[in-house]
Amino acid sequence: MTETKEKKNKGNVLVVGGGVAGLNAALDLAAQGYHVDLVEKESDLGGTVAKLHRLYPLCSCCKAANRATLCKMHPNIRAWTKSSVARISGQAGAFQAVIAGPTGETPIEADAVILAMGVEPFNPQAYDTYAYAAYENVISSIELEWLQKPVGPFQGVPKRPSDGQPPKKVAWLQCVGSREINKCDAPYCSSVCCMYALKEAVQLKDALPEAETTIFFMDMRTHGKGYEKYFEDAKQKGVRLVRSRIHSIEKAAGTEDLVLEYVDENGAKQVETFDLVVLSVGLRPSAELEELAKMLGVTLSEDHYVAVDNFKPCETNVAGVFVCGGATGPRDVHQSVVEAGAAAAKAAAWTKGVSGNGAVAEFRDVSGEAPSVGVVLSLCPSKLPEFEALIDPLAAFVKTLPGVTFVERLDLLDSAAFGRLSQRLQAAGVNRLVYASCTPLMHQELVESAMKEAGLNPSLYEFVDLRALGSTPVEMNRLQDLFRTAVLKARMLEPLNYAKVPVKKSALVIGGGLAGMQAALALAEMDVPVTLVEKKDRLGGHAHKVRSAWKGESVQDFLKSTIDKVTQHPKITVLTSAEVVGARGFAGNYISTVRHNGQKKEIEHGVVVLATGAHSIKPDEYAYGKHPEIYRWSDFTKKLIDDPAAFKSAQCAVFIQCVGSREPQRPYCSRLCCTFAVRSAIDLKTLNPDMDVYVLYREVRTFGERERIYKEAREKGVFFIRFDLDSKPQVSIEDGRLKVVVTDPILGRPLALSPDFISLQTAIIPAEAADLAAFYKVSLNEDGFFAESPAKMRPVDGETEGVFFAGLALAPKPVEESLAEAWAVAGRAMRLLRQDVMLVGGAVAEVDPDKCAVCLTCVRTCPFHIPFIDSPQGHAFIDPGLCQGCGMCVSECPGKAISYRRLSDDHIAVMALSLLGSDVN
Amino acid sequence: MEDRAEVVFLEPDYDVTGKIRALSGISPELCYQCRKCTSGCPLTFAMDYYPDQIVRYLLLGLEEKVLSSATVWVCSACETCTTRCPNEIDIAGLMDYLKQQAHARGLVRPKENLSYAFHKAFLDDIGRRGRVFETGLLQRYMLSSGAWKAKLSDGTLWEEIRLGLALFRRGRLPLRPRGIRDTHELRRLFEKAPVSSENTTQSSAS
Amino acid sequence: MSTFEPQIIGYCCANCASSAAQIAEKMGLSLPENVKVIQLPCTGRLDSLHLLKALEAGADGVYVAGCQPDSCQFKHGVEKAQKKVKYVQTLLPALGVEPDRVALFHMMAGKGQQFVDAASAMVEKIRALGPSPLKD
Amino acid sequence: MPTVGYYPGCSLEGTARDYADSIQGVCRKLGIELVELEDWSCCGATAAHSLDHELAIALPARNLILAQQQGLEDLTAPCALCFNRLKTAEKALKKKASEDPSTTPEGIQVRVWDLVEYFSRPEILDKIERGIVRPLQGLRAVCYYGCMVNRPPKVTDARAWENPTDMDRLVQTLGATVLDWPYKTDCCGASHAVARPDLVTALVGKLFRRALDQGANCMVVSCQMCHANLDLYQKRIAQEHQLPLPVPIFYFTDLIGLALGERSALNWMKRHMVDPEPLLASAGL
Repeated sequence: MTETKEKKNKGNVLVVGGGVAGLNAALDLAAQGYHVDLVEKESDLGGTVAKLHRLYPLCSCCKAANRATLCKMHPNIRAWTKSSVARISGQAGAFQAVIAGPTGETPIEADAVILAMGVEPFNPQAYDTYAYAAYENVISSIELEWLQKPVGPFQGVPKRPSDGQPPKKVAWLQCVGSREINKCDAPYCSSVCCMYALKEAVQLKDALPEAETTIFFMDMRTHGKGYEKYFEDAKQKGVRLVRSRIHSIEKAAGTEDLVLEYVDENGAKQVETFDLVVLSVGLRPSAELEELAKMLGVTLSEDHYVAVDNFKPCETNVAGVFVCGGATGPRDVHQSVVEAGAAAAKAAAWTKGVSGNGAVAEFRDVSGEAPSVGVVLSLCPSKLPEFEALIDPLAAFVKTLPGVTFVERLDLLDSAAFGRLSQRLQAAGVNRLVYASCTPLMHQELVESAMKEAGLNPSLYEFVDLRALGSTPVEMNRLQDLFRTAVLKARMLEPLNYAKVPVKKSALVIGGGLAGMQAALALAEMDVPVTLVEKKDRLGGHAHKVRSAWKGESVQDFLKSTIDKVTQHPKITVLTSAEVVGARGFAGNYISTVRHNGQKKEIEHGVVVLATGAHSIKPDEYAYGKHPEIYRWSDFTKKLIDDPAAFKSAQCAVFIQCVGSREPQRPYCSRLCCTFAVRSAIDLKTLNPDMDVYVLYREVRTFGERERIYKEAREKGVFFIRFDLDSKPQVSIEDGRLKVVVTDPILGRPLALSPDFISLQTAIIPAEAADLAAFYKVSLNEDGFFAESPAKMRPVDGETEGVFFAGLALAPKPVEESLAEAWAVAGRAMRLLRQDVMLVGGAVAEVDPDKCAVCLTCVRTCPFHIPFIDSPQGHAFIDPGLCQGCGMCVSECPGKAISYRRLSDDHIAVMALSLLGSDVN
Repeated sequence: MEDRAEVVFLEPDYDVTGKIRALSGISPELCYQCRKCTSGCPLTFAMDYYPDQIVRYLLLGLEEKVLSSATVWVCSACETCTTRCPNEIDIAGLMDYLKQQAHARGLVRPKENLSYAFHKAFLDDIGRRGRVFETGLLQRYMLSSGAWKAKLSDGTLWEEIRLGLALFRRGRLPLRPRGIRDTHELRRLFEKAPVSSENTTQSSAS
Repeated sequence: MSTFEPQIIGYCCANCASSAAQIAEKMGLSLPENVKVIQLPCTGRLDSLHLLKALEAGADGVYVAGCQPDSCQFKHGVEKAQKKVKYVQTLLPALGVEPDRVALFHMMAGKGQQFVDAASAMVEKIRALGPSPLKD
Repeated sequence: MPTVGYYPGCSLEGTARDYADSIQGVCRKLGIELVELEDWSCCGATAAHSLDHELAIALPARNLILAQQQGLEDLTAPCALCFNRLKTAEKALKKKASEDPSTTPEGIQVRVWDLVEYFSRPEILDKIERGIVRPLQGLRAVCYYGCMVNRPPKVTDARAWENPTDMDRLVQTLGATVLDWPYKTDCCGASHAVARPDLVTALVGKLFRRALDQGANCMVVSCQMCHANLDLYQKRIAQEHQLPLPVPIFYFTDLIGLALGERSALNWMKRHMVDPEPLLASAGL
């Protein structure tokens, strides 16, 4: 439980753009006590994400809308909608801007500026062969999202525009407005379209199981965490994929159906009729960006996004001006949120404010009052309309329940709803709340803050879980049981105690690679003492094997300067050859045990950063180990780092991609290998233009602006040959010479290559981290990478508060993304570390000293070793700051001396009775 | 066509793409095999190699493989591929380049390739008097290609003669050619392109 | 067949089982109407008493939906619950109640189908057993 | 009376005499003076660009330079292929001039016009509209533009190369019903007509099928190669593709002449292989 309310501003930050990046940056800054002016040109916050049906893998409505609501409610955020920055001048620490909005122009001052203007969808009318404007049944992917939205025109079951019938055969055309210099001047990849097309196809099949879905694509770029698996699942679900770029859409004579002609992978010409064609439109920088960048003097890239140095993610060339999300290039939501955190952290580091939070508001004492229960129904828009029909009779029933004084429906699409709720609760004099929704956990924070705003102890609420219920009238009985029970339970609730616990304002960073070092530096720059623990005897980790970032910047130079900074920083204590062997505590109060130089010592810290990195596999294919000139990419790089001219005289080089990645046993994409191979190929060709360089790939995944280097490589004569999993290249050694045979799918014939050396782009696998995951109560995903908090777009947060991740330990990624994560971690951590005290307690176990027989059962039971015997008092004691509230000791205690007032045995017994239909009033 | 299962040892010759660029200004190496050219080509039904395959062979420096392909002569220069290529590769221009190369290197013969015979007769006709005289051109094409023999045997010759008569009756087959006055200039143009003029002489001799 | 519709209480953990419920909701799946859920912070909170109280209150069956044994956020919460379920199963015959009326399922956070399938399996089992002998 | 340079091209002296007649007739009627480029030579056509890269530019370039010398500002080229080659040469000369200003110091100022584009100039379109005496009711036409005046746009400067509309607008102005169809710029086989008629009939068959499906009773073209490919072999195509042909193929200038009441218009059209009379009669024209 954290509490942040700040009376005095630490600094003013202007955030331009109220999409998912802007919202997150604003919330991160506001939580640290900065004042934020958030400027959004649309009438509501949310940006592109709010227009989407779902985000991988879940419903999006609760994600953007939640944050928009929080922004509007937050006392530190001024949200300017329908507004834009008309003028801006000044410099870091003293920007003067004029915000133009519906009520005229307002001058504001800002210490720092964050550009988060996001992206706009490409207008497909530029492709006249796709007849977007001319044919009704050719729609853009953004339009399909709207058709698929449960709150959209057709309750989530798309219908085709021409006749209102559900589509039976739908085609997606990829790269509309991307990867093309002819029609649309977009030599870059938009990064998100492959994934959203898959998602849309899967969703369409969910809504219309009979519908056939086909995606026409060039390279399927599912390089994000978990995306490759989604891709495989989509295929299993019957989404058809055809590797062919469609040249034109033709209308079938006499109908509104659409004809596509293409050559299939076997070289056969196909003519197919579809009844709906979706153009997967690419991304364009926001129209506002160019103008604002000009006013600020911010340099843009060739693609008209903000130009960013790969080693300084989220920074612009202008001091005090930061950037995140779509303004830096095509980004998915995940990366946008990471960058939002990083930009917020950098802005915060720039405008260092005074640490500490103010007084925590007191809650109204309701002990003398008779229970007065408010019931709020909050229906996820994805609920079926049939369910909707049950609501009015249900509300009527709820009104008749004893103690209920207030029943209200909350419109989740109205982002001001929670703000009004607290006023309504206060006005109604409610002292207990029942909140019903299909997102009870996601809304918990909002509900609790609304209650606090209304002066109510947040523990005085009970929820009704509307998930996985039916929608037929039969459901009414169960609904009545659920609501009667929840109201009954709410009436029984007593306010719980919250204690204020001081926060330990220091951090432990585990892993001394680039991500860990950068996180340590970022925290240290915000005056947080950091202990950096590295298993090996030197800092740097994986980065020692990386030669350059994708634009060619030297990683080794950067690594060296980073190591120097870390080792010289007065706030950072570096422990090499050291290992964390145990930990206890909770957010704000951790005690970890580190083994260093054969000795164990305890380190107290408020947060922990897990940046344990990754390795690449040793393959058992492609004749690896049988010839000195067959390298793993890391060994190849190492050799080049040591001797840049090492391969200069080679006549022929072969790069083999996806070695161990995207295979059944390791079903993820290692994300950085395509860029690595393309970058290396360019560098080899530059070194020796006569060298024949081949890249054997499965999909070229040079996402975003990296597509430019793919183009550059082709221009330089690098030859790309695609292969499938069932037709891998054959590597053999003949008379000491390497030989590679691969079938070119375009020519349909095998080609034999005689390389001087081969670089195998082997899969990235996470460092063993099961122990650390257990120490800090976070989990690993099935591939062994850390699993980020699943609930609410928190890409660098663990499931447990106070634990953060950065770098390869989360998933394979390039340097610049690791660095952005490190900064995001610092920003997220500062939310906690800026506070002097934290509210702890609430739903915790409490010992009744009179009943305690000192049997030690609780001491043995507790998974976190929290209870101990307070010798002078002679009974068990459970620290409310440490108790995680699992309730295990409560059930185990033979003397029933431990109680759990959030959910007591009496509560459970009464709930069971009530749920089974008994009237227990 | 040769056996495509045969393992070809690639010896890419980057000079080939360099030469293409020098002679035609076209950069095929930008191709990323989206196959839009082939999908949109109206004449693939009559091709032995698809346009994207032609590009691919050129990239590999295997120009020899496609110089004698049917595809380059089947291409009607409708420019659909060139217009739509996302990498702005002038694919139709590559077809021209290949035709020009086949012609320059003497790899095609009028008797074996009717399209070539026609183009050649046409160019000869321009060289003769600066303008094309269609009536004469058609006759010369028939003779130089030997197309009349085939047409005689399948009976289409009579059809064509009937068509010619019909056009004549409609005043569309004049009997006398017109030429330009400045034949000196014309000769200069044809001489500037030595390969072509040499060929022209040869063919008039044959 | 009789028209007997068993009444079932499910004690579900707020972590894995709740995440599974979230996925089930997104998949448009629904629990059988006669299953009602009481959410626990962790199945470690479960007491033998809670199982018995539910049967006493008129449930024909009671089940627990916890985490996978190795993925409990509280390490061994679900093991504790498992012990309690087993213990109650040993008590039930003495009361004339079939032990199968009490069960435990391990949930995976991402498996929405599994969440619903467990409930359905319980309904089928209890339907076969008939009404609880503790009723009336 | 506006004057405009005129580059007829070889075919218009021969097999496309009908097109030449109709252009001259219409221009006379509209008071446009066609100034034929003196001593023009062949543009080289497909043959030149197939066999000789240099000649393919040099031949049309000669004509542009002549036009420049003869003081012609605008040069119309009715043949789509001539137009395309002249534009190609224009682009090549411009490129050369920018790279090496000493080669053509004055540069090429002549503007090459495709005939449809020229007739679509507002002042001429306006003149046509005001001169209509016989609106072409009863004609249901698809306009077929072919490849060469549109592609590649970098050469032709076409604005709407995939879906051009100038001819549609013109024919509509004349009172005919213009049907939309997707094959406006699909290939007819062009110069394959002589050597590879098999290719032409395959391509043209597809065009006819779609035009008929769309409900057209005639097709309108602006290129004599398209006209030849569509008009000359209809019997064979009808057989090969099982299509209910013949369908009259008009030059757009035929229709302008007809609508303006030009008496000689029927004579031009008599030179087509497919006689348009029955259609015109049934439409009361």
